[in-house]
Amino acid sequence: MRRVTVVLCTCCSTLLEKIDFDRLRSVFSSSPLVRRVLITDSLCEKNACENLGLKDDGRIVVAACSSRLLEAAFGKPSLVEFVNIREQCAWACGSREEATLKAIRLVKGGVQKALRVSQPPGVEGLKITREALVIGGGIAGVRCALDIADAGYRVYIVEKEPSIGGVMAQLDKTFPTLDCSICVEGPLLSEAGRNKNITIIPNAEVVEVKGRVGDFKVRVRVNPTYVDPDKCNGCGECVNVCPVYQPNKYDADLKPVKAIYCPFAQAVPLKYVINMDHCVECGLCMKACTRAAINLGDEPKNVELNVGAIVVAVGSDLFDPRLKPEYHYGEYENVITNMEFERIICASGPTGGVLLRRDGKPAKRVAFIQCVGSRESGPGIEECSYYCCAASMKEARLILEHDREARVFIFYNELRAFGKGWEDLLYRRCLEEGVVFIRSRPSEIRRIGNGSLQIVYEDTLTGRRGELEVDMVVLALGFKPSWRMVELARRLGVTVDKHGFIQEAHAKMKPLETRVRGVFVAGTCHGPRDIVESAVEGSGAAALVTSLFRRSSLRLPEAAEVSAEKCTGCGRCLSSCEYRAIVREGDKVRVLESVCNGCGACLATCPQEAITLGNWGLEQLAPQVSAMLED
Amino acid sequence: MSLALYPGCVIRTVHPEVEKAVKETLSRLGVSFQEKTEASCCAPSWFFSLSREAWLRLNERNMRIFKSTVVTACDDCFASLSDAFRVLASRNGVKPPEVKPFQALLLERLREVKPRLGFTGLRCAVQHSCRFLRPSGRGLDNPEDPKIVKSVLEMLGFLPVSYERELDCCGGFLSDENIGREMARVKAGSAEKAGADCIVATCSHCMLRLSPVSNIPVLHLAQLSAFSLGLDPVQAGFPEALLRRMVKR
Amino acid sequence: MIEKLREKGAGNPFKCVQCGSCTSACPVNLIQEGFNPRRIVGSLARFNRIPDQDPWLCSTCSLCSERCPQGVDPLSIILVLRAVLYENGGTAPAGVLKMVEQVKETGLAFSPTLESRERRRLLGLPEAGLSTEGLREVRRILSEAGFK
Amino acid sequence: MAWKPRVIVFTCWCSSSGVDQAGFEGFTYPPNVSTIRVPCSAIINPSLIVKAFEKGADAVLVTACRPSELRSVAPSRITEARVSLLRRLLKTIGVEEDRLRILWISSNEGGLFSREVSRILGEVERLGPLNIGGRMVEQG
Repeated sequence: MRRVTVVLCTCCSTLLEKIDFDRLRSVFSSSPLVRRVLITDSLCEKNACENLGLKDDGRIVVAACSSRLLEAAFGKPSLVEFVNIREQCAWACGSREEATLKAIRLVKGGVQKALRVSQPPGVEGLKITREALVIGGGIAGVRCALDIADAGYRVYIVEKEPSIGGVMAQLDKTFPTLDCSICVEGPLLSEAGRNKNITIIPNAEVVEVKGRVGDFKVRVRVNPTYVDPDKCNGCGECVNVCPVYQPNKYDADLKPVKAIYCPFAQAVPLKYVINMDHCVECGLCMKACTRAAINLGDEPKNVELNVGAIVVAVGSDLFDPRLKPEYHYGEYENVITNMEFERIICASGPTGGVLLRRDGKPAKRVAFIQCVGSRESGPGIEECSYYCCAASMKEARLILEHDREARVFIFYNELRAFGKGWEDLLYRRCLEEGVVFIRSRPSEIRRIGNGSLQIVYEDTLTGRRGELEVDMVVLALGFKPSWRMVELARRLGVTVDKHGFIQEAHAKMKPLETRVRGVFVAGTCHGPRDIVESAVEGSGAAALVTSLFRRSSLRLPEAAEVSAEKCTGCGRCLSSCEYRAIVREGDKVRVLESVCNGCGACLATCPQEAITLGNWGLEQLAPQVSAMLED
Repeated sequence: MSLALYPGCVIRTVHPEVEKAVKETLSRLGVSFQEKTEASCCAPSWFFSLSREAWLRLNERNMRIFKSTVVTACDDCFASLSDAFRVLASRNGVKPPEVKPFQALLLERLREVKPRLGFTGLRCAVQHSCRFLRPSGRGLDNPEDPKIVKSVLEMLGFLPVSYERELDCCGGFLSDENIGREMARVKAGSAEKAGADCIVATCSHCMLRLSPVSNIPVLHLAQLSAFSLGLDPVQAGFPEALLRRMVKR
Repeated sequence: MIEKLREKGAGNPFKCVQCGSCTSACPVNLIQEGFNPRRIVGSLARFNRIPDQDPWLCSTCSLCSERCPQGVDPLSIILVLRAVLYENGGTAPAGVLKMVEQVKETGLAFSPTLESRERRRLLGLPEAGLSTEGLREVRRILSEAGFK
Repeated sequence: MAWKPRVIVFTCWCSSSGVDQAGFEGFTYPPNVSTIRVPCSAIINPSLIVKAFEKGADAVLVTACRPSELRSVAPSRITEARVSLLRRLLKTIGVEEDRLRILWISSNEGGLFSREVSRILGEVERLGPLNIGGRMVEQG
């Protein structure tokens, strides 16, 4: 016959005059259900549990103050039932008699509940696979992987492009100090390539994620590159013989490369890949390859990874300027995006760093248009995209560095130079070098005669309308996550916000965690950021991962469980779960432990009562209620 | 199912030859229609903004008269009717009758019928009417690069010509005369500079505004479609100057 | 003040960030600097005051509403301003009032003239114009809507 | 001694700190109100509330935190829907609507809780004891 130990706390004897503890002791020590009754005066002391000898008592009812203080003291093993006889009883009742009667009633209820408490809440001692997966090889992902590897844990970087580096590798210079972007990121990339704890998986994407924090099973599909990375030593013989040219996404489709190519000189891994959409399979490269590394019949491979934590650092796409027809991007050739501008002004770019128009003539008068796709209620996003004002000012200074006589105009709406060094190194310097800032959002770009462009705008500071003739217009694009991000979020089980950025668990308290425990986020994939902020978040996520790995074992809070026999797969519980932690599996349903928040909303919706959650089922609560109502 | 025809009051009184051309074009393309003479003015927003209530009530009467799909020859009527019907439909939950501009119907029929038409070589500058293109929510044509009228002209055997001021406003509904005339003069001049033989409009107010200031004739799309479908040019209202140019081509 | 305009279907002036897109798109502003849709929306949103510009100068081509990134729809604000000014005793341009008179008289904004009737007859077109019963109905609607 | 209504209060994690705060600030409320703390208001099974009435409770209160306060998701909305549905059902077997109530108590609204409890107890006293125990058993 199960019995319960009742522990009463007088809260340093302050409750003695409010509650008749002797009467309590006599009522409960005579009850057959109670093993023994202990009265103590300070349960919240450091090791109250030990010196009361409660270690092996199993079921205990603790009648004392609000359980948050005691929970910490008792370490919350599940077989303890807390009853509040201080704030809700002693202090809330008028007379000692009333308080005593109420205390008896509450403890009776506690006893009934304690008798029926079963297995401990949550699962103790879960094993943790101390390996991490970083999705995305941009500055955030690489920074995060390096920090985790330095802490001594294995890291996989899954990157969808042939090389890691992300957007930062495409930039010419970075703001505010105008130091060369690839010179800053290159060493990081090669270090990541050399680090024995880091495994880079290029040309790959995450297809499926299962399991819980500490034990994720991730299926990764590696797209065929038709060149065996182990054999290829990057000699480049194949490129010389390849007859086919194709646009190179790295160079924003401006500088063609052969069908077999390496994205950029500092690529890591420095291996060649074949783009099968353009390859005519003539086989010349195979003959030229001294190490027989090329196999045109390559097939996509699936790689299974078992990791303990996942960091999403996939970055974000930029706004498609075609959604703003009035700027005629794609129709007028000298209207380009800021990414294309970075490639043109870059020494390794299509024009070797000389700012030329598409027709080869030098661009002497250049205009920047800000907030294209940001801060608007139209097709873009409603937020400010954080980086473009600084980027445009940096690019303006680059133009003037290359060509002193050039004239640069920046059409801004609210110029934002809030970062470290932005005001003096960018804005002041631009003003001194003669960049013209016009507060206006041009309504249209017109093409006149010889291919140069005319910007129709109203200078809102003077209220005068103007038409400015320029050689080239650069559109400062905001961020706009594409459908790929929403698809990845769905596979990971995390949610996205209204723009498509990944939703963090709490904007202020948990900025780098997501709804799913063990899945962290860093970089522009969860909001507009610049390079510095992305790197900071990369290190932040790495810190969270390493602190997770340092724990000896893992305790998950109570998660609901579905008993397979009772579940008929009706799916009523699916809609009741606000955290979307229940998923269909075959004709049954399954609860994702790492997502479930233990709120219990699904319990009541299940017609078969197939779902249980720790000790909050009907058979535990009903007797407690009826005990409290007996007279 | 026959369409309701509503040519619009300007066309009925100031440009009757356009009404004739519309009717000829529709019948030659096998479109059965009934003219609804009972329908009143479409109360366009530019002067009925004085009282929104009157605009809605007048068009409520028109909605009862039309009942089925309506085709209009003037884009101003098209915009006013379709906006009013949408507001009325949402108010009393009834499905609004569809309002089709003449050029959209013409494009559909030409694509179905595919008549074999001679190539006249007449260079036409299209006056895109703002009511048809904007707000882009109407989803009929791309406001920055309109194609419907141009493709109709090509099918009819004419040569659409693009010109610099193509998307500018014709100055249509302005109450201050000289601003309106100035805008129209700039537009017509730009069309003429691009070597167009005539200006093709699909809205009666554009025609009212452009004809007095333009050296080249201003015609409605229906007049051209009627002519290429075989109607005698004089009946379609072609001025002699244009006839001489066409003979020269 | 703004609520009254909003009820009559005007756009929300408070969403305006004063970026100047509408004014630079406005064809009338090209010719006359005085007419500035940005200032019209601005004076409403920031000073809650009816702008001192004449809303009848607008050619209602709705380029401003098309180009506005914040979806403020300045055209609807200008149209409602016209109605508000007319109701509070302001004058509407003569041409507009003439149109309204003709609609009251013949049910059509451009009433048939002798010359146009003749040309219609030549082209074999039926008589233009409403039946008397239709006309009476139109007049009733107009007077109920406040057009005396 | 005079009949006193017996009330069961289910409090969720956040609102229970509100209830504690009432005691902490010395607001007293009648003693025959017993509270049961649950992780979240959505865990309360409607059949548990029916059982409480069956076992002799004269009124049942559910305190939950306001939907906007809770993080991005709000199980409180589910509780609100369940309780309002249950109130209509219970009316059909003679349990007046006022006997089952939801109170939006955030963690610092102790005073609100005690005022509400006293007001509701006054109303329940006016309604008199609820003896549906027998009737419920008959209907099975």
